[in-house]
This record gives sequence, structure tokens and C-alpha cells, in this order.
Amino acid sequence: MIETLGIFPDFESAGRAVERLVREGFAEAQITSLTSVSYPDGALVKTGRRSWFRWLTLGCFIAGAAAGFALAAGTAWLYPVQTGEKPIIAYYPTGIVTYELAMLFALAGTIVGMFLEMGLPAWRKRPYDPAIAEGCIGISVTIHPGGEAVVCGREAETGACVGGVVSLSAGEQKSRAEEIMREAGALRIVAEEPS
Amino acid sequence: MEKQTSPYRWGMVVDLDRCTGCGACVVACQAENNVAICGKKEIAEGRNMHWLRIERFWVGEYPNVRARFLPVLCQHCRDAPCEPVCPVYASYHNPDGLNGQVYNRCVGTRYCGNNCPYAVRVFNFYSHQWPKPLDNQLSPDITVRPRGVMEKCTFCVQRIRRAKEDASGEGRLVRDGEVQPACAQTCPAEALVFGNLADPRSRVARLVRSPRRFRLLEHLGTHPSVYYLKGGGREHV
Amino acid sequence: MKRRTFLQLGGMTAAGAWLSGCRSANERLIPYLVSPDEGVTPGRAEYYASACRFCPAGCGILVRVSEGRAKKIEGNPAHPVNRGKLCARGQAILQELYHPDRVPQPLKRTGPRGSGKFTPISWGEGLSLLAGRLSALQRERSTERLALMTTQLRGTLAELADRFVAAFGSPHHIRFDLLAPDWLRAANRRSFGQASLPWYDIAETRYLLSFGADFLEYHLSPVHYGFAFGRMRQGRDTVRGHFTYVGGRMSLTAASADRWMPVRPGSEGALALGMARLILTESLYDAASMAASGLWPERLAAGLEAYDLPQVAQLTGLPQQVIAEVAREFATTPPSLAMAGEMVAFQDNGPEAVRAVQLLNVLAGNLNRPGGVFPGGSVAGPENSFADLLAFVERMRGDRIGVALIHGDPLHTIPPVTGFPEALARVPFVVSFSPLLDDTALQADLILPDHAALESWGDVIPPVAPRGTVIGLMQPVVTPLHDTRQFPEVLMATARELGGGMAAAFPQQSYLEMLKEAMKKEVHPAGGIDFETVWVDLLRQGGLFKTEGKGGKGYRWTAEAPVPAPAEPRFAGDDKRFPLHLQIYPSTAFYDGRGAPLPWLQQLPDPMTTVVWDSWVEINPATAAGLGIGFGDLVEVTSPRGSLHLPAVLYPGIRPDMVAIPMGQGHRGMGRYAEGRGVNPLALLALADNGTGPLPAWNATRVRVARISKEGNLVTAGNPEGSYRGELIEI
Amino acid sequence: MSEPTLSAAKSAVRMNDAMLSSLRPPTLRWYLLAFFLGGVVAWGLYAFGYMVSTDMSCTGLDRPVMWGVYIVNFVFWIGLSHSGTMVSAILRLSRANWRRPILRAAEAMTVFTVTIGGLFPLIHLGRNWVFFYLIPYPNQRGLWPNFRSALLWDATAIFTYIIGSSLFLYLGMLPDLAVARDRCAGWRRTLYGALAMGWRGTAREWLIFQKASTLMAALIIPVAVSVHSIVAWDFAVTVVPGWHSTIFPPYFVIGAILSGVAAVITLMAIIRKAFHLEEFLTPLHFDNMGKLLLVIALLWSYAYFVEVQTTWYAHEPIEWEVFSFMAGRYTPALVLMLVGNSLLPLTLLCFRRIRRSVGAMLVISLLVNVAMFIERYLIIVPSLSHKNMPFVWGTYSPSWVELSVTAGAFAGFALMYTFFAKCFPMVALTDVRELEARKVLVPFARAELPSIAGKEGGDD
Repeated sequence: MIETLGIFPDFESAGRAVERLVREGFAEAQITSLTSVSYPDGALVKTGRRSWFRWLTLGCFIAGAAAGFALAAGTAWLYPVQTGEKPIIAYYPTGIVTYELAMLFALAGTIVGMFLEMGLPAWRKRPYDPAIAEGCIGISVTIHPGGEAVVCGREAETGACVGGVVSLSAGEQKSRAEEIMREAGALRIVAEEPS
Repeated sequence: MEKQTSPYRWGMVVDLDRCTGCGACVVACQAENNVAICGKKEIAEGRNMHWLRIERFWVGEYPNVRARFLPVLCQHCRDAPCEPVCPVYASYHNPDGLNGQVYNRCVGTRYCGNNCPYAVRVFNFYSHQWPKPLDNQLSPDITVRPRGVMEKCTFCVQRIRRAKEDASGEGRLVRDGEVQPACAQTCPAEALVFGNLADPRSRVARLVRSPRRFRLLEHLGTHPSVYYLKGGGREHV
Repeated sequence: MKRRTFLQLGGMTAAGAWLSGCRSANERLIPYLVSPDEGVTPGRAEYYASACRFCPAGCGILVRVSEGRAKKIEGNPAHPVNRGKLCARGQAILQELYHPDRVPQPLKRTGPRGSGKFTPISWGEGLSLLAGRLSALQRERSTERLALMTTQLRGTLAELADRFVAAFGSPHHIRFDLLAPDWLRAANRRSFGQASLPWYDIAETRYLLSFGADFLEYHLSPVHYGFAFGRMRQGRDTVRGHFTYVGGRMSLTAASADRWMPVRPGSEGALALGMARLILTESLYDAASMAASGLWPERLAAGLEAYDLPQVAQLTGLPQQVIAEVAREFATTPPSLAMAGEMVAFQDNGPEAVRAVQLLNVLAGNLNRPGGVFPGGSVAGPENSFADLLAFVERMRGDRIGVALIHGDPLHTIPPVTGFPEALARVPFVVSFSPLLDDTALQADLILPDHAALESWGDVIPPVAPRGTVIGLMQPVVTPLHDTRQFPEVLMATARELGGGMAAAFPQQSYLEMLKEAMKKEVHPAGGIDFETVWVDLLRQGGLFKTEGKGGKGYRWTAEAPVPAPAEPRFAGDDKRFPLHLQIYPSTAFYDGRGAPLPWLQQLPDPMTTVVWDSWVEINPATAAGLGIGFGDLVEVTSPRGSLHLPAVLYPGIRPDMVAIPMGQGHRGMGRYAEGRGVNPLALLALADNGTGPLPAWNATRVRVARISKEGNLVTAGNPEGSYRGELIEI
Repeated sequence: MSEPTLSAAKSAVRMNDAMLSSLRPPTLRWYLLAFFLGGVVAWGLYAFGYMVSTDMSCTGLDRPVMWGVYIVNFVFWIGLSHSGTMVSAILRLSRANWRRPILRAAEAMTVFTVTIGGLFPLIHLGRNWVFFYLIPYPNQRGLWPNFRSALLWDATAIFTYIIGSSLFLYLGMLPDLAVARDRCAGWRRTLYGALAMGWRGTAREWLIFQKASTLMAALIIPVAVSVHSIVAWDFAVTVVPGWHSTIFPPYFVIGAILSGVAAVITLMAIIRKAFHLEEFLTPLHFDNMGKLLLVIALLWSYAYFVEVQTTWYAHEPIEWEVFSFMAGRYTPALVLMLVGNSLLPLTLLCFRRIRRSVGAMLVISLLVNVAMFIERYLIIVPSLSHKNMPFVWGTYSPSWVELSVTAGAFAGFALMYTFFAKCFPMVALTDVRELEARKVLVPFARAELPSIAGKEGGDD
């Protein structure tokens, strides 16, 4: 997998580059933008809208509820304390503890799920330029050695991930993309060494 | 989990018509239970350690004034407000209907003290000392409470325990009058009567059926095990 | 070793001694989860029967002893006086035993008197010092210069003390107690021809009328009467005894009354006679009783002509209607009972006022009947020890006393107006037997500390008991803590040291032996039964309790007894400069002050004011408002005799023209808990002289009160505002 | 590397510079401040240590007032924590663009206040050294904590809230950390690099980030509500007159938000001045926060009225006794509370000029928090002073130990905040820059009006 990153001084030139890359035959899924602020989806690139991490939130919520119930009711059941005429398990407090732990797990699950889905933390060094933090925009094109198409999301339309430049070799694709980006006004190209 | 049951439900009757307010019960309690000696400063700060106090109320104005006495000790409520608020089960309810306090468990949140409507729980704000040789008096049956824990009347649980062991050794139940807390034992006017409310023939159970009976702050629904008998009259004949 | 021999002394434990502790502590660990009241048996303790000599009532006690240490004092159920009940004071004497400031061994004064500078000496040295002084008196042939001053002792100890003084050749054994019922004995002798103290059958009475008799606090036998009071109220199925209290201050006893009659001080006698007259004129009296007493209603009524209702109402400050109502109730609710107490007797017309109250019992037929009043056994005692005291003071003042042996703390309990403190200062050699450095011990030259009560032998004869012979026995329940010796043993040892006739007067080796002999005379063991067995039984039981039979002569108004005629009361101090009556009363906790060193009693809130660790003056809120005095303010109370600074308590239960101060505090010594705490109100008392010589009229002093500051440093256990808000808890 | 030349990038650099100015090396004044705050914290710690090593007699607590300033602090700090996360989450969900410069200050405040607040129940224990008895874990004692106790609900809720709000703070900071990473060197770069977790800002990352932010916001609000409801239940589930009241949970939540919003305004004013962020924290923000404060103050006044009105109408003797005692003994405090929480905000905040005056807003917001502290005090202390048994009524005034610990808590909060501000971006710079980047001028008739391109958050 080779990633090529072009650094653009402004939004317009970056948009131009994306447009040309797409026109050249690179698939939308191969192109992504690196920005220090968030742009509306589709302003530069389109990305698959579905994400799965919220299922993890739900799962954690349920696990948390189970844990909370076990904590409040389970321990009371296993280690009973005689409390006069009151029931061994206190119903209402069990509800409260169950709720709080469910929420705790859900919150933690959300963060964990988010990072998992983002693929962060990234252990591999990937092309990046600090100028992005200063408002420059990076357009990155991912090219797979051997020229096969990038892996698409399940929801992608048939053929959407297979660009016209697919017939070219990886190296050729890379130089083509760099050329397009330079033309569009890239300040510089940060390329990743082929792994 | 099976609920434990018990043939006992300890309770007390305080006959306000008999009570003269003399204070014998207060000293008896203090002597029996290793209750700390509190100096003037300590009491001025509202940190008296007495487990049992006699409240004195003035009613009316001179010359038609009356003083009313009300001995107040832990009411050993069936639905004790102090119990559910304790996060560590230091305040708990035993099957005999006693509201127990386990000093070892207590961490000193003082939540029970706030939630006790009768304000009978006392907290060891001070680290109490008994100057030698006063410490010789300390009863070996009862813990000397360290600072930072809550304590209160136990109905002299050490005496109850002893009586129950004696009785079970003889294969019987504790007889009526066999065990009394120190306060009831010493009360000159016999205003305090202790016994098993679960036994309908016990003296307390009979007294509790008196029409003069009432319980303190009954509207709170705490169901105390201490019953009071109203003073009979105290007005002109 | 010592403890073991002591315990072997005869296995005198009551209620069966049994030791557990056989169960191993390691049998099983008790997890916290198991309620800790299950499966744990603390060590068993032993109970020793003894008797309480704190106040004269003489209750029986059981002392719980564990591992050789006294732990708790309970009432002795076998004792007919207190039947297993006990007051606050009786339970607190444990702290007398373990008081941290006890005098651990004999002391010799080194600094000036009152400086508190003493050097510890050995008993040998102490005894030879005393014996040296005494033999000097013998050599000078001035043995009458020895004086022994004690409280009103009874039984073997009284006999021993008397014998000691007599054998030495001195007539001076002064037995003065501020609160002793001399006045009652004297009144009984005048009215009934016998000085024995009465026994009131409160439990069975239906109408109790107390004239200043605080029988629930200190009057004669508070525990005994407290027990009876409970039964009077709720001990009978259909009858609830009624209780009316007459007195200017609502005492603890009065607080339990159904009706409180705040009578003008000194007019109690007039009130009693007014009631008597009304009973006579309305023919509500008990004719049989009158006849038995040899009284003629018409003649008596004529003698009481001066006490018609309007006049009495005016004298007493009570509404006529109330007086009449109470008189009628009293006469028509048999059995009724009238009692006279210290608050009446300590007026300058007290002796006659007490008799006026006794007359009421005659009128209503309450003598010698259940629910009425009986002679309470054969206990005799001084009838005017106050006169003895004054004579003794006079002697000391004339330097006619060389050695004074003092048991007790007279410097604290005798009002300075008698001149006692200055007179005592002139005595060259004063010996105190106090176990604590009390006011008297601080002024002594030699201190030979007595045992604490729980280390002592003795017999305690209660002044009040339902017929029969009741002798409580004291036995040591622990080995003595310190190098102290019991007072009678010291007297005997001194006698032996002096030798000659003195030694011969005490043939017994020890006080214990003397005690046993005295008891042997009382019990007459049947043939064949060894007295030692009987003795052990007596100790185990707590004394000799013979309540059957021996119902001596009943009360009967003597023919020669005059009609009571209480004079118009007189007070020390004129009513312009000193507008308020002062009443001093024994504190519920400290009695006359002997309880002050015990922290349990200091901490015990005063039942009426809830004050702790202090003295105070009670003022009616209306009076206080007029003087600008608020609750807890520091005030100055000034009498013709002196003035005191103490905090004020607004007290709704007191006449507006009266203030009251409890006795018991204001010690110069007596250990860390009592020293310098509060004030001693006796310093305020002046003597009212009615022409017949000084009388112990302790409630006949007038005072004025002025506010000093807000800083009264008064501490009450109860919230002063909350004390008026009983309606919040529906009380 | 050559510098970007075009204006968009230029403005980004300038904004970065301005908003990250707080990360510059500390000045002498900063050190002095930190030293001073550290000193106060040390004093508070000493006072606490003194209490632990002697006994609790050095507090002003007694029977019946067994809870005092420690618990007042607890409720107060937990209340303050409500603004932060909750306000920020509500604003995020409601897509109020003006929230952006405020977010970080508010969220950081939450984390620190809830931390301080959570310490107080432990500080106030009679035997602090066995505090672990409160923690549910399998132990040799064979005893688990009593979940019936509201204190255990507190413990779980506050734990959840501390974790949740910390995660929320961190989540919001993630892109900013990446920016900071790119602009820094040395240890800061290492730190931010580690915390940024390799964030590059790819379109996919942004998308998931936005969704996660929204979800977190939605999750944290019920937690925040539950936390303060449970704090209210500490009181409401008792039988203490004046505490046992059904309105307490909503009333406490409203009070919490009131004090929280006020605290955010205070911090905004301070940060604006301290870090020269006048450009980003404009009078508009104060105006909007002022409106929010006005609404909350109105709600609070309503809740207080309802609470008192019920007491008054029922005139239940002991409840009324507690109320009249409070009104009698604490009249000045009560007046100050009503003025600060109700009268002043309700009148002054109606005026736009006052809302837009940073100075006036600072004063009002401080006053609100003083009033809220008093409110907690007046809830806790008078009720206990005049509880059911009139004979054991009592009074309470805090001792030097309690006041020192309180001062230490305030200083500790300020110190943590100061350190945080020195170490982390105090303004949500990517959020602010996002707004800047998406601002376009749209021709509208004769004018060009500013408009924000695209949908907020990129998520439905």
C-alpha cells in the first residue's frame, strides 16, 4: 500500500486536485483529505457514511447494566446481610447502580469504539505534514501495490472502487497522482516509502 | 436467602407517669457501656456522648407551669432510618429487632446520625481517654469506641447475649424479666420496663396494650420498639 | 497474691460466682458478616453485695467485679430500702474508688495551710505524729481539747467513734450534717413524743401533699420513695395517687406533682394551719384519729382562728379557692399523706411549720395506717446538732481545742456564717481523713486517707425502712488501690499507739472483728450454727434484713404538745436592698457536695435545668426580664453576708420573688473534676436570729441579683429554646 | 518547508497562534500565581492532616449538625461540574455555533470540579483511613457495601461522571492535540503526540469523530442529571425536616446548572483576559451565556418558590420550624442568596448592555456562585440544626480546619485549572477554526450576509 500526500495551501486547489484525480479514474475511496478542521462530507471527498462503533456503545451499555445489576443485587445475594424486615436485595438502589454502570460502560465503549473504527492509535508511520495543522489541506491517494482496487466498504456501488487508472502499475499510478496534484497547485508531495 | 427469624422482639416501655426525671438511668447507662466522660467544653460544643438522655420540656407559664420529662434512648425502630443510609452496614438490624451498631465497620459518614429523627446517635468527635486509674472501671464486655465512629444505645446487648446463652444452655427461652438493660434495672420508679414484645404475656407486651401508649414521632413511620405511656393527668384533679 | 488471699476471704460473692472464660477465644474466627451479637460470650463477672454510704439513705448495692476490678454498681434486689434500684449517685461511687486524684498515702503539711503543699509520709510516721499530739494532750491533762468531727454516723462506726472520744476523755464528738433530719426528729419529739424518723407509705397513699419535702431527690431516702412513688402512680389497678407540692421553687420532686402551689417562703406553716382550720370548720376531719390523739376539734379550731382562708391566702400568696380545694381533696381522699421537708424546716419558723404539717396528718387520720405515716424504726440521732456545732465553734474560737480529727468535709458543707472556718484556723493540729484533697484536707496538718467505700468494711443502717431491723453490710470488693487505711482502723491503731486505757477500750484486733461482734448481737445465731456461716450468708445477702414484726409504738399526738404556731417568717437582709428570697437546695447529683469530684455526676445534666459541670442561679423569667438578665448571663448574687458570681438560668418554675442556687459545687480542692468549679452558695447565707438563739434557717436569707455580662459560660445539655417546644413532639 | 502563502492558511496560522498562546512558556506571574495557589493548597492539606492525625473535634460539627461545610462543598462542587459537560453537550446537540470558544473551558471545569467535589465525602469521614470500606470489591471482611445507602449511589454516579466527563473532555480535545503536536517541540510534542494517538484528520476520522462527539454528548447529559439528582437524594431520602422533599432532585439539578453556567461565565472572563482571547470570546458569547443564565435563574427561582410555597402552605410544624429558624438566624445570608440567585440575574440580565459587558457579567456570575454556596449551606445546616427533637437542637459554625480545607479546595481547583491551561489548548481551536473555514458571505439582495456552509457536525 502506497500513500501519496499532496499539501495544498487552500481549499480551492485541494478541491481541484480531488476533482482531477477522480476524473483521471482514481476511485473516491482511494482519495481522502487530511485537514485540521472538519469539513462537510463531500466538500472535498466523499466517505462511506455508515459506521459501526455505536453498536459497541450499545453492547457496552448492556454489559454495564449486567455488571451494575451483579454489583448491587448479585453481591447482596451472595453475601447476604440480615437487615430486619427489609428484603436482602434492595430493588430501587439496584436500579440506580445498574443505570450508572450501564452509562459508564456505554461512555467508555463509545470512546473505545471510536478509536477502533478510526484505526487509532496508528502504530505505522503514515505520510503527514505539520503544515496541515496550520490550515493547509492534504489530499492523500492510496495506491495498492499490484494495482488492485482499494478495499471498499460493503455499501459501495459496484465498480465505484475500481478506478480507470487501475490498469496502470502502482508506481505509474503514484506518479500520475503526484503529477495531477502538482498541477492542481500542491505545495509539495509527501510520499510514503513503499513498505 | 432465607430471612432469619427469632422468638424475640426486644422492646421497652417508658411510663412517663412514673418517670421522675432523676437521672439514675443516665448514669447507669454510662457506667454499663463505657460511655466516655465528656467535659464541659465537649458538651458546650454539642458533643455529649450520653446514650440515654432525659429531655425536660417546660409547658405553660408561671404559675401554671409544668416540667415534663422524656427519657430518650435509641428507639430501636423496626424501620430504622439510620440503617439503609449506612454505606458499610455498620448500622444493621438483627433478627431480635435490635438496631445494632458495629463499631469496626463504621467509617464515620455520620449519615445515620443525621437521619435519626430522635437524635440518639452520638459520634466520637474526640479521642476519649480515661485518666488512670479510672480506666479500671471499663467493662470488658464492651468495646471502647475509637474516635471517628458512631455509637448509641444497644439495649445493653451484652446482657441480652448473656441471657440468651444461659437460656439456650438450659434449652429454654429467656424468661420475662430475666434480662434488663442497665437503665431499666436501676430506675427507682420502675418507669422503664424491658422485655420481649413478641411474647404476649410479657410485662412489656401487657403495658403496650395500655390506652396511654404512644410512640415518639409516630407519624414518621419508623415503628420504634420503645413505647411511651403518657403521663396520667399531671393536671388538677 | 494479695488479690488471691482477698478473694479467698470467704467467697462472699452474691448470686453465685461462676467464671467462664473456659471457652477458647480461638475456637473460631467470627467473620464480620455474622452479626456480632451471636456466638460471643464475654467473660463472666462476679457480684459482691455491699451497701452505699454516699448519702444517709443507706441503699444496698451489688458490685460487679471482673478480674479483680469493680465495673458496675447495681441495686441489691434483696435490700428492703431500694429493692434493686439505685440512684445516680450510688452508681457513681465507683469513680470515688478509681478517682485519679485520690490521696495515695498519708500526707504531712509542709506549706502554709491551704497552700496544698504536702509531703508523703508513711503510715507509721503519720500515726506516731497523731499519737504524739494526743499523748501531749494526755500529759497536759487537757484531754477535753481533743475534738472528733464526723458526719452523723450510725451503727458500729458511731459506737467506735464515741468510744474513742470517751476513752480519751473528751466530750467533743460533733456530728453535724447540714442536711441531717435533726429538725424532723425534734418536731416528732414535740408532737408525738418520740424522736424516731417517720416512714411514709407513699406507695399506698391516694393523696400526697408535700410541703417542701423533695423525697425524689434527697429527702430521707430518695430511692426508697422513688420506688414508692412509681407504685403510687401506676402500681394499683384502679387508683392513681394524686400529688400536690407546696413550695416556692419547683423542685425535681415538684415537677412530678399534679399540682404545684408556689407558696411564699416561710408561709408553709400558715398554709398547713389554714388547711387544718378549713378541714375542721367543714368537719372533714377523721374523728377517730382526733380522738385517739386527744384533740378536740372545736378547741383546735378556736386555736387556729387566726388562719382563716382570706388571711392564709394573703400570707401565702395563693388563691383562696386553690387552698380550699386542696384542703378538701386532702381530707376527703383517704388515705392521704402530708410530708414536711427541708425547704420548710430551713425557715426560721421551720420547727413549728413542720409540726403544722404533721397536724394535717392527725386531722386526716393518716397516722399509723397504710398509705399514711409510721414511725420508721428505732433509729435515734441528734436533734439539735447545730447547737453542738455552734458551741464547738465557740470553743475553737477560745483556743480550747488542741487537736481536731475531722472525717468529712465540713469546710465545704458548713455555712461560713457560723464562724467555723475562722475558728478551725485557730486549731493548732487538724487531722483529715479525706480520700481526696478536699477543702478541709487542704487546711489540715495531717491527712490520713480513708479507704474508698468499695474498699471498706462497715454497717450501714438506713434511717428509713419499713419496720423491722435493716442493717446493710459493706464489704471490700477490691483490694485497696492505694496505701490507705480505713478511718475506724486508724482510730483503733491510734488508740493502740496511745496504750493504756485507750488501748483497753478497743479489745478487738480490727474494725472487722468489732463489726462481726455487733452483728452477732443482732442475729443471735441458733445453737449449733456457726456464726461464721451466718456472717458469710449476711455478706452474701448484703446485710441483715428483718422486715417482719417489731412494729414499735405508733405515732400519737401527745397531750402536752402545743398547737403548732409558726411565727411570721423573718429573713436576713431587708426587703428593699435585698428584694429576692434565696433558696439553696441540695443538688440532685452532688447531694451536699460530696458527689462533685465524680465526673459521671458532673456530666449528668441537672434534671430541671440540664446544666452540666457548673453552678447556676435560677430566676423567674419575668424577674430576669426586669433585671435585663438573659439565659446564661453572668450575674452577681449579693446577700448581706457576701456575693457570688455565677450564670443565670431562666427558670419558669420559681416564684418571681425568689432565686435558687444548688449546693454541691465551689470546691477549693477535691480533685481535678471538682476543683474551682462553680460556687458554693453557703457563702451567701446569713443567720436569722429570732431571739432564741441562731437557728439553721438556711432558706431565710434575702439577696439581690445584678447582671454583669453575657459571659456566663453556662452549658446546658438541652437546647434552651427547644425546651419550650415540646409541642413539636407532642409531649 | 515553505510557508503557505494564501489567506486562508494565513488566518489559520494566526488563529492557531492566538488560541495556543497559553501554551507558551510560563511567565513569572504565572509562577507567582501557581506558587500562591500551591501554598493555599498546602495549607488546606495541612488542616486536613491535622484533622486526621488528631480527631474531628477540630471541626465545628456536633450533634445534631453532623454534616457541615464539607458536605456544602461537596454539593457545591458537584453542582459546578454540571455546567461544563452538560452545557457543552446541550449546546453541541442544539448546534449553537457560539458554543465553540467556550467548550474547552467548560469541560475542563467539569473534570476538576467533580474531582474536588468527589474528594469531600472522603475528607469528611470520621475514619478517613478506612475509606476503602466504601469500595465494592471482594474482601476478607466478607462484606460488600450497602447499596441501599445514597452514599453508594453517589459513589457510583460520581465515578461514572468523572470518567465520562474526562473522556468527553479528551474527546473534544483530540484534534486540538494533533494541532498542538504539530506546532510544538520537545516534551510537549511527545506528550501531545501520545495523546493525539496519530490523528491525521482524514475525512473518515472526522466523520467518526463527529458521530462519537454527538453520541457522547447525548450520553453524558442523563449521567449529569442523574449525578445531581443522586446528590439531592442524599438529602431527599432522609427523614430530616427540610430535606425530605420530592422537588429536591430537579431543584438541585437546576441549581447545579445555574452555578455551573455562572462559573463558566466567570472562567470565560478570566481566560479572555489572561490569554488575550478577546477576538474569540466576544461580547456575543457573554450575551448568549447571559441569556442562558437568565433562563436558568428563572427556573431556579421557580423551583425555590415551589419548594418554599409548599412548606408554607402545609405549615407542617417541624418543617415550618426549620424554615423559620433558617429565615431568622440566617437572614443576611438568605437575602444575599435570593438577591444573587434570583433578583439580580432576573433584572440585570434582561439588559443587553449588561449581558455584553464582560465586567458586569463577571460580577454577576461570581455573585451567583456565592449565592449558590450559601444556598447549599442553608439547605444543609439549618435543617440539621433544628431537627425533629427540639431538646437537642444545636448550631453550627465552621472551624478553621473546615474553612482551610475549603480554601484549599478552591485553590486546588484554580491550580489544576492553571496547570491545565498551561498544558492544553484552552479554546477548542479546531472547532473555532471550523466555523471560520465554513463561513461564507452569501449575497442577499443588496447585502452580503455571513452564512455557515454545510450541516453542523456532519451527522444527522
